[in-house]
Amino acid sequence: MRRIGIIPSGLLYRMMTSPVVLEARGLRKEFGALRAVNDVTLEIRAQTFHSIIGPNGAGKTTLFNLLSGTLEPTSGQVLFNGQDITHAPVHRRAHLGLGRSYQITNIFPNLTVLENVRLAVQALGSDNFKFWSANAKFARYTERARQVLEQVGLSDRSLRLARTLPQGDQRKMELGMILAPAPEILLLDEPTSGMATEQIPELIGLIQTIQRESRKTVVLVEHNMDVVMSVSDTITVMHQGSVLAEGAPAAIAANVQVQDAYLGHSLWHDALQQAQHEQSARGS
Amino acid sequence: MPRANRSAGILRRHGGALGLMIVLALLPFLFGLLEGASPLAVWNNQAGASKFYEGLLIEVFILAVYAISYDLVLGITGLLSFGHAMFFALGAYLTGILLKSFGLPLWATLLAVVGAGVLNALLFSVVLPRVKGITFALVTLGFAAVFNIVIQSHELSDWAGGDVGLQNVPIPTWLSPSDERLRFYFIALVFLFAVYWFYQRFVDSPTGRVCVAIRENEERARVLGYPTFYFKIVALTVASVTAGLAGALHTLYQPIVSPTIAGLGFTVAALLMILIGGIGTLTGALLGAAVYRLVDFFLLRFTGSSSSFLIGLIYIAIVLFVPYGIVGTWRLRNVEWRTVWQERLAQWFGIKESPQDLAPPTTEQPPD
Amino acid sequence: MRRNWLGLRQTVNRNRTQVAILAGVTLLLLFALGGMSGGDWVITVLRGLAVGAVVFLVAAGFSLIFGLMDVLNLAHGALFMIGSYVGWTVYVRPDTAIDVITPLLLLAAGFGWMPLWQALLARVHLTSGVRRAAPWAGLALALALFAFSATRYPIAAWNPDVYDASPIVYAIAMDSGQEVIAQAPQVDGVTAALSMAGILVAGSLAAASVALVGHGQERRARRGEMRRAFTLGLALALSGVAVYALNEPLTRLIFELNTTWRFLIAVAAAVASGFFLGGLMEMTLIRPLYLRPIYQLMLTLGLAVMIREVVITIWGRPQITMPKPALFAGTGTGCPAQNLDDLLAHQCSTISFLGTRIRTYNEIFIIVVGLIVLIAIWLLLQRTRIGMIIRAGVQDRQMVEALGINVRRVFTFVFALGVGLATLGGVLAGPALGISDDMGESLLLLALIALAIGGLTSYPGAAVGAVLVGLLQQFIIKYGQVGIQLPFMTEPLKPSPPLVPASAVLLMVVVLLLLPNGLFGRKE
Amino acid sequence: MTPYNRHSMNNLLEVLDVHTSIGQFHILEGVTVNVPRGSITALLGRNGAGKTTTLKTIMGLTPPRRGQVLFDGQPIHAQHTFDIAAQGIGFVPDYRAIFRDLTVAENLQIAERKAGDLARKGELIFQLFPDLKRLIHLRGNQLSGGQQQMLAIARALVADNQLLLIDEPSEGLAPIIVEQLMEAIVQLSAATTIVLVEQNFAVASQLAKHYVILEEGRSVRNGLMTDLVHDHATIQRYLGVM
Repeated sequence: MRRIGIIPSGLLYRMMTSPVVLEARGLRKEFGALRAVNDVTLEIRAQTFHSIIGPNGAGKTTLFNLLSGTLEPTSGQVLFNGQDITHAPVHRRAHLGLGRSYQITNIFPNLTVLENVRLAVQALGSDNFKFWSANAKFARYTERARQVLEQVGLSDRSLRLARTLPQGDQRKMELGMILAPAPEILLLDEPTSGMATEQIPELIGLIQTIQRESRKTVVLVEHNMDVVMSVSDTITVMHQGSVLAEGAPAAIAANVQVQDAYLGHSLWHDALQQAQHEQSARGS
Repeated sequence: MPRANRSAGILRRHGGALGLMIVLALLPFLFGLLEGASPLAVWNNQAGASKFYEGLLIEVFILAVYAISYDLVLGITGLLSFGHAMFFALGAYLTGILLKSFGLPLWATLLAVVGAGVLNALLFSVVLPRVKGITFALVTLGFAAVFNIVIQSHELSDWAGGDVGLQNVPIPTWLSPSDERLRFYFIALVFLFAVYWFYQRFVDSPTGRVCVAIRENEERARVLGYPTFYFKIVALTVASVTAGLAGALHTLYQPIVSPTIAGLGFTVAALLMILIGGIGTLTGALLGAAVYRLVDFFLLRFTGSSSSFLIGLIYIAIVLFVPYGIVGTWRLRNVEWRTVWQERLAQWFGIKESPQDLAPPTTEQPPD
Repeated sequence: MRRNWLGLRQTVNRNRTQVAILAGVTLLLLFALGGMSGGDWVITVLRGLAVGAVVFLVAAGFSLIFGLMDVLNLAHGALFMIGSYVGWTVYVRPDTAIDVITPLLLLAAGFGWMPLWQALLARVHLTSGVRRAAPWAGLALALALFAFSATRYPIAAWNPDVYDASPIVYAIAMDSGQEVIAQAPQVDGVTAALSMAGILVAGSLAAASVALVGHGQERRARRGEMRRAFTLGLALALSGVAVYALNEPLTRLIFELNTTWRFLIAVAAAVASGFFLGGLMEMTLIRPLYLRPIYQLMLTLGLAVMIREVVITIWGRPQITMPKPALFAGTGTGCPAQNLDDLLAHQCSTISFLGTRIRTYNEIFIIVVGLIVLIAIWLLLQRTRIGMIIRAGVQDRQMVEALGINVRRVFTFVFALGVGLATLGGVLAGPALGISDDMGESLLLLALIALAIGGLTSYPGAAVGAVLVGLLQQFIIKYGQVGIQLPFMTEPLKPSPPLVPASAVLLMVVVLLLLPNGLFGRKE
Repeated sequence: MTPYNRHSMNNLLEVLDVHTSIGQFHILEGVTVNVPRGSITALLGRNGAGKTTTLKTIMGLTPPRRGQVLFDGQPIHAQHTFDIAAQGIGFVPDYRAIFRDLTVAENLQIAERKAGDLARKGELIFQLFPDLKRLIHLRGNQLSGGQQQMLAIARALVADNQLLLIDEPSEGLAPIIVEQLMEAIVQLSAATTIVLVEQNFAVASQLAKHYVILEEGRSVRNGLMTDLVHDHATIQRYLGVM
């Protein structure tokens, strides 16, 4: 963190001192010759809003898969609250308090919305193997699912089959599925992809509210820079599998390297700068 | 919830099944009346058309239990197993061998069948973490093939009867399928409905829902925190035990056990039954079993030896033209209809849904 | 050289499990040498390879089909069996085979005109109800018409229900050097012509009904396609009539041939029938189901059941034999052959080697053919454009299509080729293993096991898997005879016959547990 | 005049109000794209907006449920993919789709539509991508990401294609490689019409003459790239780049 801009001191304090929840140490993943994630070391501090940005193919999703356990790293470690979970199976991580969403909508398409969320609640309960009791008996799961659906604004569609929902609502439902078991840390992989522009602030606002109110840690991969800049406490920029820079939003925005990586070669960068310049000239 | 209300709910939800059970219970007497035999004659197991159709229906009931257990594995949990016949055959052979060669009492035999069913399911589950999809199908096919070979082997022929099969299994007289067929009929009927009821409950329980979730999207279920492996074991165990008990009933009814029930063909029969009825629907498995057995019976009766050719033709036609099966096709319309109406009601009257009225967890589409 | 060596080491490192398993098998093979005499060992290896060759022929076709179009063709075993029976018919009863050609060609002519029917039907507007019902009505009518016409067409055949006229008797007669030509039922020219016309109409009707299934899908007719289809159908129909006219001279000609030549013709006929059946099956039954794998399974299973029934109806239930061709049947002076000269001079059925006898057909010829096919298909895959398309298509069908290549035609070709390989296996296995209605199922199981071991879509995997299965089986059989001396056991252990198929299955289970994608399978 | 009859000879490709579903999901819900001859048209939009599906729909890989695709004035939306491609459309998918087990030479040969295509086009291809000549005997899976991308584009050049559909050519590549690719695409656009899907707006804005913005499966804006570059509000709103 070379340059830290002006940030509220309380937040700075939290960023520097709050314990590390999730940590990646020298994480590497190779697919054949391709090194998708290359020696990534990352610390996610508790109750912060941590965004990961970078161009397509920078390895953000692979990193997510390593953190959530969908993929096993070629080398390196993943620690959760100091505990090594590099080789812990996916479902164990969920029980530890790790929830994740996917870039592509990943749901139970032929179940109802309520059932999708209810399954997410039930997962961490202790009634999974009660095969002799009717589902209806476990009203607390359904209650919690309804509560979550209310929170994400889907309570009026709870009985529709998930696949019949429009894309934006499916994303909301997914968010509900992650929120439902009240995990300690939420890994959100482009939760706004496929949503209409008007809906994005709403969803992001929702995530932010939840993060603040229930003191959760959020790790977000996102392309919409407006969103990233406004909500993040910390931003990590990835490029070609490695961490290019890390810091507070202001610092990242001012980082030349980051701009280069995001905009490609300087030729194109210059052109855009020029365009921006013209625009601001006209605006003023 | 008030008690009266609750029993009314049960009646509403299971009314169809109860009605069907009553109709089936009365059916032998109806057959008797059509033939001119009095209900008393039917009661006393006198020979006649009624007794004959009782036998046919007993076979249907046994097949229905077998089919529903396969539906749990393939249709509900989404495991493509090609060794399901082994579940059934193990129960059938074990019953025959224990009754005939070891002279065990019936209750002990059935207990052993249940135990063997659990072990059998565990055997199938051992490979689950390693192999998926078509490879799982091949491995299970392999297990069943080995069982089929071993059971027909010369070394075991003293017990299992080699490639002729097990003959003359001694059946307790109170259950004799020839002298006490009506009693047998009722036992099979009650067994079928007990299994059906259990399966409905199972699918509607937390465990069952997770099984459905595994079929829909196993990766997602795992990320949500379900150790999917154990749920698959549970589903396989339930299916294995029920199929094994169906096998036991088969032996008790037939008194002979032919090795064909251990072959791939018998697994395929289960697949056909649930495909005819509608995969993943439970009810469809029962319907499919009935269609399968009855079509087979009537074709054999009216067309003689070329019946299997015609059956093959009928299956190909079903595949091409009724892809979702009978219940599947019906339910496809029904769920949409229901969803539409629920939304309309909510819109007009502000009615909120109650948890019981959740749309059924089963799909309208085969998991392919 | 050094770089090469490094490359090898890398390959070994990357495929450690594969190498370990293959090394283990080789070691076991060598170890087996200690348990039996050298002659026994050689003959067992040869037998294993021969079984492997037959299994390979079935497995290779199955794997090509599965790899390219994701269709698990469970009728493959039944088609293998068809190869045997067709081969047997052409070989033992060429007169019947020639009689049957005419109706088949006429039937094919109707299907050859399929594009014409499609174009014709496209001009007719049909309500959805008619569109659904008409194919069935058409097929039923076609079937009835065919049954009516075909039974009136003169065919000299056997009768499986009468022992004296059953296939078994004809095979025995041929083996002992007699040729019994059954008399065709006497039919006047008018009836024959009428029945031929009826068959032609039935074929056309059936093809039109099938064409109706795809009715309503927009499809631009290609120029030239119509004319080609018309010419093809006409050629088929005319050659059908020609065969009818030349029936007697043809029959005489073929009976005068040496059995070796006849066997060659039988092989060609079996392969051709497989090719034709495969193509037909893909076009009519498999094509509508590419997106519904479970239903493909059910369909191919249904087909397998039907084929078996047809076979039982035509050839009867009992196992029938197929005499060996003259080239491999010599038993007289100079046999068993002691050296190569003897073998060539007397065309011996066996060779003397290390105190045992090796059967030339069963243990040499089949292996040689298997090797030739292995190399031929490998060359086809590696050196031709269609092979390139197949290899590319196995990886990414959609991209091949997006390059402007008509993948459907390639699909049809590969399906036909795969079934052709199976029928080749069938006709080759006939003289060695005998022919029965359950041979298809058991061979399909072996082929599936071989593929699971080798990797479902890998061509070398199919070969290695098949050989492993064959060797394992034969060694277990052999040890069942001579017994195996295990440590800590006083008596030699004799594995019992049921262990033979069971061992292959166990091998499969073990391999799949170690390598879920098989030895050469690619991780998906 | 209904939009369905609106055909201009200036447009090589016209996608008219196309709706596409994949399985049960409606992906495209009204996409209209006009591609003028002899220039690059960029499809822009956020992840999941339907850009890739639009290309696939043009290729017939995900046939449209509704709407029309006209190529050179002829409807192609009801045709098979291979027929569509054979009329002169080259496709470079976002996952590159190099045939792993085929050599570079074979990867190019397979794209021949008539014998001798490669011989005629070889010079052009190797001039654009000199690397490929050196790698000609390597197998697809031995190439790096950039080399694979070059091969994927080269493969689309072997046959005589009037139109190239290129999906995310810069994805996951080092800037220096991206630059090479861009140069090649600029050269190509002199003779061939190109539809480009590009996430990197800076890259797209430099290459393309026309743009179409997709959002939630609908085409929402189109026009000249020179205008878009100045329209910061639109860029911000639909593309979300800085």
